Amino acid sequence: MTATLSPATTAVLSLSGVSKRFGAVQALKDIDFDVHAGEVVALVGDNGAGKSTLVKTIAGVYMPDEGSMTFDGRPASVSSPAEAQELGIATVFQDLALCDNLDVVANLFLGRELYTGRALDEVTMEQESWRLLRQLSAKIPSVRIPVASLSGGQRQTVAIARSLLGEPKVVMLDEPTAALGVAQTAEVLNLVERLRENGLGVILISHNMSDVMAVADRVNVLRLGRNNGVFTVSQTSSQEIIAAITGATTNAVSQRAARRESQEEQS
Amino acid sequence: MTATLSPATTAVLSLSGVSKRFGAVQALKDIDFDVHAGEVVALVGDNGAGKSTLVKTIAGVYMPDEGSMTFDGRPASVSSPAEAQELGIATVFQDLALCDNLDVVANLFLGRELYTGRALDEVTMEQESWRLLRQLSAKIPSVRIPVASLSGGQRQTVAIARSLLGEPKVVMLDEPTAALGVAQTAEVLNLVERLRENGLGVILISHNMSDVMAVADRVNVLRLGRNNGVFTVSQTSSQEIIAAITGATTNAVSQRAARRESQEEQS
Amino acid sequence: MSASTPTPEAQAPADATAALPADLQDERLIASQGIGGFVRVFLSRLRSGDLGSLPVVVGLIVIWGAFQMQNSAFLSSRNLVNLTQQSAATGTIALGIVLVLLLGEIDLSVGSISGLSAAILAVGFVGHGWSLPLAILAAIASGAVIGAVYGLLYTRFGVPSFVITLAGLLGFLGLQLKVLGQEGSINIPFDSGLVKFAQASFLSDVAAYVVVVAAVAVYAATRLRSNQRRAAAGLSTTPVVTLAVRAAALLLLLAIPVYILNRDRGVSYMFLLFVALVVVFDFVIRRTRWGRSVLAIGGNVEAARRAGINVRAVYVSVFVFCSSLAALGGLLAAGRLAAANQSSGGGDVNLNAIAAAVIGGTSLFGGRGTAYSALLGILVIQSISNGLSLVNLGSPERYMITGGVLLLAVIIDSLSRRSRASHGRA
Amino acid sequence: MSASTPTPEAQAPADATAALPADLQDERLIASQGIGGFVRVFLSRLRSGDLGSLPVVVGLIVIWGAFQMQNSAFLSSRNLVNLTQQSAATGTIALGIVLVLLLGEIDLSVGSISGLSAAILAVGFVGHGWSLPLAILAAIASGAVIGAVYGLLYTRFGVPSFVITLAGLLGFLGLQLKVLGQEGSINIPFDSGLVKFAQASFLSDVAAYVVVVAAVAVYAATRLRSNQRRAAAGLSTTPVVTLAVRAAALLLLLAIPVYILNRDRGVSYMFLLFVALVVVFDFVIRRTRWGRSVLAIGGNVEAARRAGINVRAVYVSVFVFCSSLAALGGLLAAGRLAAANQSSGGGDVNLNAIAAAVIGGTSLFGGRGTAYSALLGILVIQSISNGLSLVNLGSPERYMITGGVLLLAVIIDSLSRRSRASHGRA
Amino acid sequence: GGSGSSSDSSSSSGGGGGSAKKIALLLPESKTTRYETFDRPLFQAAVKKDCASCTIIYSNADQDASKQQQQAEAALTQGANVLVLDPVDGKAAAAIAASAKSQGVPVIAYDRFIAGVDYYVSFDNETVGKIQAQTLVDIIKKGGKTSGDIVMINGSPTDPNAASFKKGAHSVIDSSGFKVAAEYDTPDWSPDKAQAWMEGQISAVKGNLVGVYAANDGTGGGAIAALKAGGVKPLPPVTGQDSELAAIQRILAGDQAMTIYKPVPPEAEAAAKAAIALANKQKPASTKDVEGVPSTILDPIAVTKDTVKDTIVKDNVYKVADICAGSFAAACTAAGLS
Ligand SMILES: Nc1ncnc2c1ncn2[C@@H]1O[C@H](COP(=O)(O)OP(=O)(O)OP(=O)(O)O)[C@@H](O)[C@H]1O
Ligand SMILES: Nc1ncnc2c1ncn2[C@@H]1O[C@H](COP(=O)(O)OP(=O)(O)OP(=O)(O)O)[C@@H](O)[C@H]1O
Ligand SMILES: [Mg+2]
Ligand SMILES: [Mg+2]
Repeated sequence: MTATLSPATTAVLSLSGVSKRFGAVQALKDIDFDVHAGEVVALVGDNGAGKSTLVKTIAGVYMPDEGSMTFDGRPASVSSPAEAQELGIATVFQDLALCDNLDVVANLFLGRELYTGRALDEVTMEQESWRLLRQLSAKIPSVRIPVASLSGGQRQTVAIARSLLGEPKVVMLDEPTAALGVAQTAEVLNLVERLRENGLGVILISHNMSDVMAVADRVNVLRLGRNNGVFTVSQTSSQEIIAAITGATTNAVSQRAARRESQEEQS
Repeated sequence: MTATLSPATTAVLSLSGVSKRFGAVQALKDIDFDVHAGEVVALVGDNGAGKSTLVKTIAGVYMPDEGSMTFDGRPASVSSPAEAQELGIATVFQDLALCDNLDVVANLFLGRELYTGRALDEVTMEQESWRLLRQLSAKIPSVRIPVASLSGGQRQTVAIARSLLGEPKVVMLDEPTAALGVAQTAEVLNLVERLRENGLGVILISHNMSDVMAVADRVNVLRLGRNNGVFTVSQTSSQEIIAAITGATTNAVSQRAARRESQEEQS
Repeated sequence: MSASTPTPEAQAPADATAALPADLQDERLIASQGIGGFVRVFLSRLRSGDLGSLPVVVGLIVIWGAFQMQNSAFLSSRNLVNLTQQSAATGTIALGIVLVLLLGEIDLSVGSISGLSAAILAVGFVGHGWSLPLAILAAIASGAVIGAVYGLLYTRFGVPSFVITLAGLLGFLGLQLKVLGQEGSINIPFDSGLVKFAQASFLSDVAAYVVVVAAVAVYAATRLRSNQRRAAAGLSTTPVVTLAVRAAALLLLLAIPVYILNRDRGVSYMFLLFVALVVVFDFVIRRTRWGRSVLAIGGNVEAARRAGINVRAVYVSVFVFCSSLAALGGLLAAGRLAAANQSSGGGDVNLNAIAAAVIGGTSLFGGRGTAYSALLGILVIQSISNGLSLVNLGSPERYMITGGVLLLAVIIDSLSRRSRASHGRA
Repeated sequence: MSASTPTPEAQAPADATAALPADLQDERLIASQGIGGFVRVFLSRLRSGDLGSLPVVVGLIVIWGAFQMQNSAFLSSRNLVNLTQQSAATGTIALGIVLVLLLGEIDLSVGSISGLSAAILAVGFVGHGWSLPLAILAAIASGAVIGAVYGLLYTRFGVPSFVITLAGLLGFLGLQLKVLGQEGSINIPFDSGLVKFAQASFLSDVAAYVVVVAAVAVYAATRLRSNQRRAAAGLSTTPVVTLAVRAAALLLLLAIPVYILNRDRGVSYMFLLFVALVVVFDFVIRRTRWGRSVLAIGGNVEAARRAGINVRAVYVSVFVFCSSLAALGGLLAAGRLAAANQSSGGGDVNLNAIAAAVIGGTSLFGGRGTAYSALLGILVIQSISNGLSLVNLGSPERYMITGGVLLLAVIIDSLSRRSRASHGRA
Repeated sequence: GGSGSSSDSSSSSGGGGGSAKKIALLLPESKTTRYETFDRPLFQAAVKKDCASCTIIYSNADQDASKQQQQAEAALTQGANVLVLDPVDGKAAAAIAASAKSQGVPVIAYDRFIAGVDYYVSFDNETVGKIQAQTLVDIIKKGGKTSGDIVMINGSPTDPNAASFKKGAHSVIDSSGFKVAAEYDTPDWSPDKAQAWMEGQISAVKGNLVGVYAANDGTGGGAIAALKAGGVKPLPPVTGQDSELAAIQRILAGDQAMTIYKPVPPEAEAAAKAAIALANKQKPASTKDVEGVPSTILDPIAVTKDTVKDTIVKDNVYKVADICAGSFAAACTAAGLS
């Protein structure tokens, strides 16, 4: 396994003491987090642990209540997604954030359309869309239908393809493979590795431990809105990480595994 | 492994020759499909293969262009979700179909609210909600907040919990574990097994082969809107199924696996 | 770097949370038990802008203060009684609008329907000598029929309600003129029941206080009962002190206006009818399956359909309620004017009714709002119009100030909600 | 049962699809190449109800036929020229409404703004003796300023546009009365440029045909160029025959009306201006980044924000465009009437402008619609109104028939879309 | 009914020649009773009497100047030989008149003056205001008061004609010794609005109110409802205009002091005569010249309780049975109607 060691340089993105509260719910409390160039950091945690909230805070969708952020070594404060993009942060959100009324091409290039003269260059954009989608093994019959009529996995592929445009320094993928088929999932994992090779910092959120163990360098665990340990993949096992996620060494997962084993022994 | 053999009785739900077309896209073509009582049938296929379309056709969301359906041995034609529910078909849709403006309790009991006298029985409904959610290991801070403010996995848990209400004969789960954490996924798989033990027919859609192999009795593969083989889990391997899904024996998945193996050998 | 500490947080002891009610066990919840908790929750809601209708009330108070400074007659008992009288008819119409807005639809024709209903009543009662109950029934039934037609057109053909009701606005205005016929304007005798009800029927002082006390008692009893049941179900309860404070606040909130109104003619039956309708519809929206269905459809019609709700029936029933309430509002207006004429229901009745619902806090996009927004909204609108009629102003200034004050009232409201704007999901 | 055949479908040979253009390779796509394919696609769109604006056109034709049967003067050249003249002003306003509707917002104050703009022009030009260009500039600039204020109020305070523009409706009506002052009604001289432009300026017959031919030529050239580029990019192209058929259809669609209009006074400059605005805005909405942003915000404002679009700037610019177009519409109306008075922009201008946009097919909920809906919608509305003024009817009947015909036109439209209603997603 | 008697225009061909003349009657609004109820049927009857072959093109502009322009264009399209135009806005109607003239079609200004037309038949709007105010002042003085507050409920601020009524009324009241305590331009002539405003005035003006000037019967009715509900006793005199049936009933019942009766038959007849004459390229007879336009100016009449019998009943505007229906029977007997 090629566990690329995290470089000793300063982190490309680093958060410290970030808190975020929604009404009576403390979604994030004192979170520290960093990612280096050429590193894939997995952010894992139970449902509602605050992973997406953290991603959205970094992406400028939410303003944190407390805490600070540095980007490329300089203190940065992003108050809108546009600012985060300018810094070089590309994000695939868990809810995809697509415009259902627009077609695939329009969604892919939203906010960075190509021009010929005074009009949008629909031809080049369509050609480019096909290229990106093929690259992700997408099975989309037409790029000229509204994304509302795409299947769940097709929509997710479109959202991921968006992050391939532009030249980001950090890519955040919030459960990018949740709705993807096996082939598409493999392509996205390939993509993550390509991004790392190109020296980008990648933040990957996933509930799939084997995917996490396969591509991540480090794993950052959140639990009920708090940091709950950072693990280096090459020196840890999925059991350890699952224990940190659920907050217990015996849990539904281990119980289920145990039960199945005993059943198999009996049968 | 306890591969419950599909009973020789007639199927509780059976489709034949179902086709569905959207504009210029043939989403389903001549689909045959059946599920027996006490059986878990996995429906797998690539993104856009037509799985959700098939589920929605059964659930009365779409009317098929062609084809017939029998339920409990009798020909049935469902023209609305309400009719499907009356027959005894409960569905967890891939897009969850929750009302974002309503709170968790209201969403759980939508369409089958409990009453005391002339007013809704909010107390019993809330108590029952907590019970259902605990059962699924959900980590939801409050059931009195609009589901719009829940995390992706929390929303999915709510949608799944809905299907535990009422007394269905067939339960359809469209990628129920896509956004769930490891513990919640284990609980849902437990749930599927409980449903089978209670003699229900279960249709499970998933892209996760290990989950499919763990709980399904049969696997029905769709490819580009057509039937592409039915497999008995106890007599097949995931490689075989993946080959049927992608339509090729060498594919991104196998390539990726091969590459990683060779890398590990080298390192 | 690689030597990070993989120490999973020690699991919180199960007993620490087991003592808490089922709905307060999550450790991310910021505790809010007791009076202190109540105050803290309130402050946090204040900060986060989640204040329900409080800002509209603040806007209303600002408007009242400003007009009182202009003319001390504004807050006189007599004028406040007038204000209640002026609010009832359009308020009733606005209540119907709240219902359609909750569905995410609109009804532009409530003005015409109210005018038509007034015309039917006047022609039936005065022209044809029907009995008053029959005439009222006929008027409201015609409203209901119109609503049913709207509902059918909407559910059968999927025509946007904006266009259906725009057609209705024109069509029923025509019908109103037709029904009124030659005379055009018809007096409803001052000694008829309707006019008496709308102009000169007031609760006695004692009766008004009895109503107030009864309302507070019902409130307190309901909450206590709910507390009991929640405790039995292992859920959190509202502290009794908090309940007592709330009940006392409600008592004051009701008793003070009643006291002031009682110094003049008192609480009119017509206003009481309007308020009672608001209370009933509030209950229906919040605590019945039908109301829940309306909110669900307004939030996500496809989800509601997939939940097995009979979406068509709900649409039709809401349009029927809206049109019937509009017809009732038309009757109240006719009773108050003691006449039905060609301009009954015309002018800005439509816009005022819709604006009242929106200003009161009901969303135009469905799924969000309460019956009380009709009450609050119409009070804002009528206060402006009533206040300006006490100040001598030319028409241009009157229009400009009305617009300005309206904007101000809503900005106060929106300012306090601003922090909610940056909402996203999952 | 267990012996099911696990035979994965033989993989389609890669060469079979590689020959196809990149966007037609998916095997689920039902082929639609060539003329036959074109017809088949059309029929399938007909069945599935996805017909764009065709049903509105059918509704329009039905209305025209009906009125022609009532009075043969309806389709006379003279009356059709009148119809174009009557449509231009409100149509221009409706174009602005289309823009705000695309955002999912609304502007209720376009009537007042158009009235205010007319008042400013009249007072400036006639009262203060400004030059015509200066007066026009001042009037449109005031519209733009109003739009900017709306946009700022909306983006800063999050006040619903319904309420902001309701306040504007009242406020600017007041300002209009104030600006008109004592006189109230101000005539604009018949020999002034504006009145001449709005009443008596027509393209010569030849010029009109030149415009038609030029338009068709531009269309054909654009499509051919696009075909070339698509072919070069490996994408599917429209068969040249299909293009030729379409260009010929467009030629007929434009040349026949021009021929008919030319038999009377011809194509007026004012109508040409309106149509040109529609064409320009159609281009802007479909083919520029700004237009794409408007559609995106109307579809999902949060997604647009996350895509890095400057949402606030887009809101402000749309409100500015809408108000400026309303001001321009007010000028055209004033020019046509040769006067500005207290009722300029009043009456049903607001409702007609909004209804035109909606009837033309623009959704009230944002993200769906085209600039052409302003043109189609205003033609429907003005045809009804114009047609009815050729039939001797009392007001009640006229209102009722207007409502009925409106409803009918939209039902025709909706019927053909019905099958689309059962839409769901993933 | 009046609306049923319209002639069939679809049978007529587009041409304008021959003896079958087309006369267009363009009325301004439908929200007050008189136009649809009186002007239209009376005018039609008058035309039919003198010219059986003439057809009438009728339109009502619902208080919208540009709609009226459209209707005028429609009339010209249909080949009208003469326009009888009761303008929504007399000043702005100059454009309509001009375009008619440019096509050689003469225009009669009906009820409201339009500069530069061929003929003018009317009751003068300013005179109406003057008579309303004068009658009001006389009634108050008769009641023994020589000072006090009058409130004025004027017509719609967006109706140009309302300004004329207002001007006329002010010219009388301002010099009468009574004070105008407050005045209000009623949006859309809305009785509801008038009622709400009046209610406010009862609080604001208090005891000193001696009379209410209301510009028409609708707003007057609203004011009376407010005064009654507000318990003001005795009711101060309230004016009106239009002679709505409801107003006549109120006058008989003693709730309203007066209304304005414009004897429409002579006006309609004069207009019909002039229209037929102009259609046949003849010069109509005139009694007066207004700004160079040959005119027939008629006098509006104030109707009070005492004069109902001699005006409304005598001219057969309403049947006594209608006026005295239901609860108004007693008031009728008291006023000597039966
Ligand atoms: N806009 C919001 N308003 C209120 N509460 C919110 C909001 N967004 C998130 N929350 C709450 O914050 C907590 C964390 O949510 P978040 O979406 O970050 O979880 P997550 O770790 O991404 O979970 P999942 O794995 O299910 O996606 C949840 O309890 C959720 O209810
Ligand atoms: N409402 C619709 N309108 C048009 N096309 C649709 C619609 N719904 C589905 N489709 C098309 O039908 C095909 C099958 O979609 P479906 O959602 O059934 O796929 P799926 O197998 O569920 O995929 P996934 O694994 O991504 O969820 C897709 O190509 C999709 O674009
Ligand atoms: Mg998440
Ligand atoms: Mg799916």
